[in-house]
Amino acid sequence: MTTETLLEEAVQLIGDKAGGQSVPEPGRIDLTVEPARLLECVNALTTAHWGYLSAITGLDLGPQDGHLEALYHFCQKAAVLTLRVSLPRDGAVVPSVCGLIPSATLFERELMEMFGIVCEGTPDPRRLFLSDDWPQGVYPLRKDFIVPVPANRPEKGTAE
Amino acid sequence: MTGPHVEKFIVPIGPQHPALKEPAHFEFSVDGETVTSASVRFGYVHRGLEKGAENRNWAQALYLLERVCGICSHAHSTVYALGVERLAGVSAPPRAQAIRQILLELERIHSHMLWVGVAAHEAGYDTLFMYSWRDRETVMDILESFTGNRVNYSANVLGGVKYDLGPAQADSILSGLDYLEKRLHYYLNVVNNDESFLGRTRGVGTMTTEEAENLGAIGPVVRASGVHRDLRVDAPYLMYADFPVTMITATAGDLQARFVVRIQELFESTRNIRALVEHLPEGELSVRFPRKVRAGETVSRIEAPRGGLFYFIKSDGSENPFRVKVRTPSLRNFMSVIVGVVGHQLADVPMILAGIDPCFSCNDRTVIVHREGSDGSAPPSESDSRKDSSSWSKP
Amino acid sequence: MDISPLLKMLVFPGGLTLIALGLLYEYIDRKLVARFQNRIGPRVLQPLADTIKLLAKEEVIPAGVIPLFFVSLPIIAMAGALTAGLYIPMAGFAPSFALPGDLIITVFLLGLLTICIGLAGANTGDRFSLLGATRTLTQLFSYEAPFLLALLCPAILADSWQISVVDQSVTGHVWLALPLFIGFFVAVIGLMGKLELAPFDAPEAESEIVAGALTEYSGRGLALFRLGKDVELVIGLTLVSAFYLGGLSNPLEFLLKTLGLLVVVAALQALFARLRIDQVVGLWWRLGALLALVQLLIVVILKGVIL
Amino acid sequence: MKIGSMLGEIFKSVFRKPATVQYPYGDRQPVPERLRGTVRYNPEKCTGCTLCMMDCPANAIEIVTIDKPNKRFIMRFHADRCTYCAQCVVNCRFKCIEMSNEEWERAALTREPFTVTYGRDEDIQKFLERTSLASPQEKP
Repeated sequence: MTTETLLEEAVQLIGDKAGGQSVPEPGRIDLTVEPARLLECVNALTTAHWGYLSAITGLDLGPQDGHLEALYHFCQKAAVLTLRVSLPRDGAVVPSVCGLIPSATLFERELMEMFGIVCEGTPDPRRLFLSDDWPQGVYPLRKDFIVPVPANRPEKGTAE
Repeated sequence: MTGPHVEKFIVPIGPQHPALKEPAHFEFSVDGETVTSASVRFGYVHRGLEKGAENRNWAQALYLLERVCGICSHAHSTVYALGVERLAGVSAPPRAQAIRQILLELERIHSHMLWVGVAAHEAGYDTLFMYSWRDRETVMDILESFTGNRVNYSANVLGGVKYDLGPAQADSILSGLDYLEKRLHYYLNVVNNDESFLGRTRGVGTMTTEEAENLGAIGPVVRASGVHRDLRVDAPYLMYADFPVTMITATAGDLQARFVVRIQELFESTRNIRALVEHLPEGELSVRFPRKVRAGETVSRIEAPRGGLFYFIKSDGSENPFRVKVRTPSLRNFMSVIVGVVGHQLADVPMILAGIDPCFSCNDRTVIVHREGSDGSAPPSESDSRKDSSSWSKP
Repeated sequence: MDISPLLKMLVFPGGLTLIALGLLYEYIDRKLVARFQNRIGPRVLQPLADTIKLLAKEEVIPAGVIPLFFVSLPIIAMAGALTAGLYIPMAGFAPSFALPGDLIITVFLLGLLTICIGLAGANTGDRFSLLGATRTLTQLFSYEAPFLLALLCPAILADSWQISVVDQSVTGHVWLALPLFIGFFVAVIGLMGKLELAPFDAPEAESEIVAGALTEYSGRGLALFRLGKDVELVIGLTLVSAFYLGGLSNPLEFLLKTLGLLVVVAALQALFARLRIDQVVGLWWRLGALLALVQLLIVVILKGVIL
Repeated sequence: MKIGSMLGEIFKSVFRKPATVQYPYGDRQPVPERLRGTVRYNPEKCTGCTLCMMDCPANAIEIVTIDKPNKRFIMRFHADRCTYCAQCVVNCRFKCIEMSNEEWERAALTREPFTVTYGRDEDIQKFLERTSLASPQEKP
């Protein structure tokens, strides 16, 4: 089965449930999905055994834009199907896909602590990577998180 | 065990534990010697590489991401370079691509031989451990003479590679591979035939084809369970279309099958390297790469030694990456451990853990470690919620 | 006052000599395994240096233990091992003390060390120690009986339960290891189990339970347990070679035979992957005990037929 | 189905030279030709484009302009920060940066010996004078 037919198959499965559709590069299709319909889409993919959830990418489009995105990448052979869920920066909530894909729990834990996107109903909401004394409500991979410079960090050399 | 309120006997493994060469924290609830549930906590070696990449320019980020993992460093640097080159509309010359592929396969030999040793050590088979690491030095020496370093080869630049493969390097590669192949046949014979070792590997950590599919595991782990999933074959990159490898699979899905799959993959690797060395395309080593990369996003995937490596790179047209998402194969495979150990003997846990060739430094790439507790503003932490441990338990 | 028993206990063959030999044999064992693995291995004085270092270090007594047990168990273990040395033909000389049935006493005293290690692990609240203690004691119950049975075969042939008598009776005859090869095999493997050497090192499997029962031990306690193990190594090798390798009648013979046995033991350590504790128990009760019984039966029948 | 399948190998090993290398003693392996050691800088050819500085992932290179019209530059190289990736060597279009394969065993108790200043002697002299004048006014 070629990559194109695989992608067509995926679009047939969930195209009607998704909003927009775009092809960012050969072998990939991006589908925009409402948070409320995410589970429906994922369910359709898992029941049809289309690919596996390769990663969940969190994306902060910046404070001006005011949106976060959660990208669910499904891979099958060379085809990559991405479900793009756009979320407001404040009160970003997506339903957890762990009920359908149990192994997503590590990705969701990462998404929650790094971007402050709440995965509703995830079985294990503990932190995965951040230390226990990391302050609540600070999400390091958001664009407005400025990396604190340690006092002893070498300055970039400057030409005079 | 009399009632439902039996107190759980939890064996913590890590963050410091002799079985783990890198820090991570596992909690295994045991009933006698049998594991009843497991949970995991990472983050002890966070370096904030994803955030760090956003604060560096495209070329600097290459070297940062090369340091995600010490063993598959070339895989990380190649997958990033391929993604960024695709975004920028630049393509590395064929000779550079072939050299990248040679290095990737050499690195696979390095990684898998290291794994054979580590897994043998977990099984208390130190002789196999010592021998396989001794022979691994051969491939380390090849890599050293090729790129100047044993690890973190720094062979890639955006738009090509730094080091050419001359006749001296070709000779050292070919003679080194002859020796390695001989040794690998010997190790394959040992892991297939040694009765005491088979006692520790056969039927341990078995993952059926269906489970492997459902858990979305990748790499040699899933190929040992009979799932055909190898990006070198499924989605050929670099020169894999012209110099293909055969996918190695096994059906048993246990630790022994993983040994066999990994070692047999190395025969494919040596064959592939020989073919590339003998038919190395002529031409330039690198092309000029722009400072700014045009806006866009790309998914870059290659087959690292431990499984499919996934990068999502987004550019906003500036000198720095907008977002680099790193999803390492170990993270994808960890669920197979957490689910897979339940019902096994505690003595097998290190073996099952080692079976996926976990790389904790790969997992822990994402976060800046800094403590803001000094002004007392830190919240009362989550140590309480950590007490309810098991998210996965068989009734 | 006759001080010779005191000398015997403190200097030769007990006490210092036994400890020195123990350290030497530990070195040879480690060196051999290292060479089998194509490594360099430790230097001669390494075990001694380790011991001195440990003795000089502070002994940390963790919270939640019974301090009296914590401190006294290593001493009891060491004392047991050293006492056992008085009944064996050390260095090929006649045992310092001999009494009827001292074979049973020696085996019991050697078992005391293992029991002390198990108790020491159970005394601390640490999980690794508890698991290690469970494994230590489980393993003790599995190898102890076959090992004793294997040592009984020569004893029955010699018609005595006294080590020195058995030793003398086998001297000059064909090595018992040849006719009684099953018993010899069980005795050597049993000795390795007793010493918790690889592949029977599940009780202290470092990749699973850190250092097993002794995880919480440091300083003097750990040094004493280690010394006890070394002494046990010497005694075990002496016993097996005295019984199965044609007796020990002079120091040269003693060295050659015990070292030869040590080479075999070291090779076996290098050859196998660690057995899981359930495999150990299964192996001993299904195979070891059976083999030992078969050997015993053969010996009894042969003896009945011949005499 | 074998027990002790490595028997031959382990006895062969006894008569082999141990694989252990007792670095830094004993027979040392030859240093590979391509080893990336300390950065070397040739001030004669430098045009002061600072491309090496811009792409250095570790901020290990400082190019200090002494006299721009006459193309006088010095390089301050911080060996303690360097990751030895050779990106500067690739970036330099005038081939004035190279990496030594001899000077690579560096250890010291302080950071000072790791900062190396390359350039013409008189330029370095000027630079030192300037920094020693400037240092009292530097922020505490």
